[in-house]
Amino acid sequence: MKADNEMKLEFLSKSQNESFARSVVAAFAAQLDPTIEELAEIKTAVSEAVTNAIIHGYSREIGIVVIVSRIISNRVEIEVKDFGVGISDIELARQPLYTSKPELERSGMGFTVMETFMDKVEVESKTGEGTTIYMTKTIMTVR
Amino acid sequence: MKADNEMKLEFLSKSQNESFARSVVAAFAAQLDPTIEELAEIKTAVSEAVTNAIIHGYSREIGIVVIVSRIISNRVEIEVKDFGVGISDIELARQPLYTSKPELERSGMGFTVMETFMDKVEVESKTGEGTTIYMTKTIMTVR
Amino acid sequence: MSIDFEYIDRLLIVRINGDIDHHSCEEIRSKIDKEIIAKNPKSILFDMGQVGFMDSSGIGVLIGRYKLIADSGGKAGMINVKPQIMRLCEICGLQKIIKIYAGKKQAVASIKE
Amino acid sequence: MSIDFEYIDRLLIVRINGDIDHHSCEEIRSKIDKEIIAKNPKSILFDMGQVGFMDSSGIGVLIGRYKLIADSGGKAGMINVKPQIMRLCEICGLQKIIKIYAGKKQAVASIKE
Ligand SMILES: Nc1ncnc2c1ncn2[C@@H]1O[C@H](COP(=O)(O)OP(=O)(O)O)[C@@H](O)[C@H]1O
Ligand SMILES: Nc1ncnc2c1ncn2[C@@H]1O[C@H](COP(=O)(O)OP(=O)(O)O)[C@@H](O)[C@H]1O
Repeated sequence: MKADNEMKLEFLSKSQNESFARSVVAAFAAQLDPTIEELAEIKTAVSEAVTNAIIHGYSREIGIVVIVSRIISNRVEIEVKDFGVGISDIELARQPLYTSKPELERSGMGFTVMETFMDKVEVESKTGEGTTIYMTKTIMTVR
Repeated sequence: MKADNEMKLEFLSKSQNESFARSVVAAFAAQLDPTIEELAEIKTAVSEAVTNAIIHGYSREIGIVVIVSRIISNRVEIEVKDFGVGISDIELARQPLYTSKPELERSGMGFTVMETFMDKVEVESKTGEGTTIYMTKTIMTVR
Repeated sequence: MSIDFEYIDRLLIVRINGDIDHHSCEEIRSKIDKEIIAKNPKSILFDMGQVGFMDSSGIGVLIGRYKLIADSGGKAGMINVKPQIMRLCEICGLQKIIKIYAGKKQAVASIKE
Repeated sequence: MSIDFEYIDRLLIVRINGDIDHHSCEEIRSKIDKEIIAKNPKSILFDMGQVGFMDSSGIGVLIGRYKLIADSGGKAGMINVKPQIMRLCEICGLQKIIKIYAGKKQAVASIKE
């Protein structure tokens, strides 16, 4: 299905870009006229995925994070991609409270938050090649 | 010189993306802690370049507009690129009040605004291949 | 973006709410022109108090409306112009064509005289 | 992002101003921990009234501070939690650990009892 609108954002995996990335997606999704709540949910989900790319995907090195977003009628699609270490056991990674970095005080709730705030979350990953998180959310325009 | 931070944004040449594009660049430049005035100047210059890509570069067809932005110490660099018709006479195009589309009520002041609000504006263009506007602005952090 | 119209005799006051860029221009232009054609005002005053952003596309629209009004002998003015938009107007020489007034009272008095 | 500290006897009230994400976490953590080490409060109350955004990185930081305080028998609470952040806390089960109070008075009374 052809997108009504589409954008792609690439940025360095620096933590200062987390707030930048979520505000870019929010600005793009704003054309669907979401409620403040829906917009906050999208921002939070994007923040989780981007943070994961930065701290898990790339750890200490600086890589490139790519976000692709599409608007298709009243649905927003968001892909967050890194070319980092990848996830060896996706099922385990998606478990609530599971984190591979408890020493960083990670809560292990990132995937759970994404799943709760978005309608659909798919994870594609290959060890040594990187990870793509694919999320969609339909905006309920009837207020 | 290596950039302290860098981002690349690609989007469709639809007019609704004009405000999106300028807010993305403003959000990125915000890390230099510019004044409200400096930020407004950057937004306006980006809006001019993006509008030109949309209405002059691509006219009626939909193409891709690319913005690359870099932060190098307290300077922001912004490139706005299209793959549209190109500019045959750059010197003429940059003249205040010159517009090739007076029927659209264009003021012909876009380049003049970019030049006034940014420290440097360079234009690279080839007929039939597209146009790149390259702009820089140093943020005066001493308030 | 939305537009409110108000009249003081045959002076049309146009309050634009929202950004003025190429995207919003077409709607702004067509709404104001419809109003001008329907009500045939003598002069026009743009209230810019609710305009947070404007670029040179906006300059084009304002000059276009000015021309419509000036063609039949009317005047045009602007009020409540924010500093950032003031600078854009200066750069584009707009205040030579559409005078910027300090307030509504002064603007109305000067345009109607 | 900035943090203010206030004391009611040995209850430390931490007001965080700004977004809580992975980027701001390290600074938030180190500032609060320095304060805890220096002043040795018994309990801790987070005032979230100036927090416009928080993600699960923030959950990690809050739980981490809670643990520090709970280890020496203290309690933790939160006030002025915005609806959006409330939902995040629910999803993550944070209110089971750090109680959310309706206001400062109730929080102080309950934590100090
Ligand atoms: N982009 C990624 N690259 C590599 N590993 C990832 C990525 N995203 C998530 N993971 C793995 O999945 C785990 C769970 O992620 P998440 O639920 O967000 O919790 P947290 O980030 O708090 O650890 C992470 O600890 C990590 O091992
Ligand atoms: N990206 C572009 N692609 C093709 N032509 C362009 C582009 N940008 C500017 N131009 C040409 O330069 C002229 C002057 O541009 P500008 O000063 O912004 O004024 P305006 O947009 O009001 O016409 C335009 O009318 C157009 O002919």
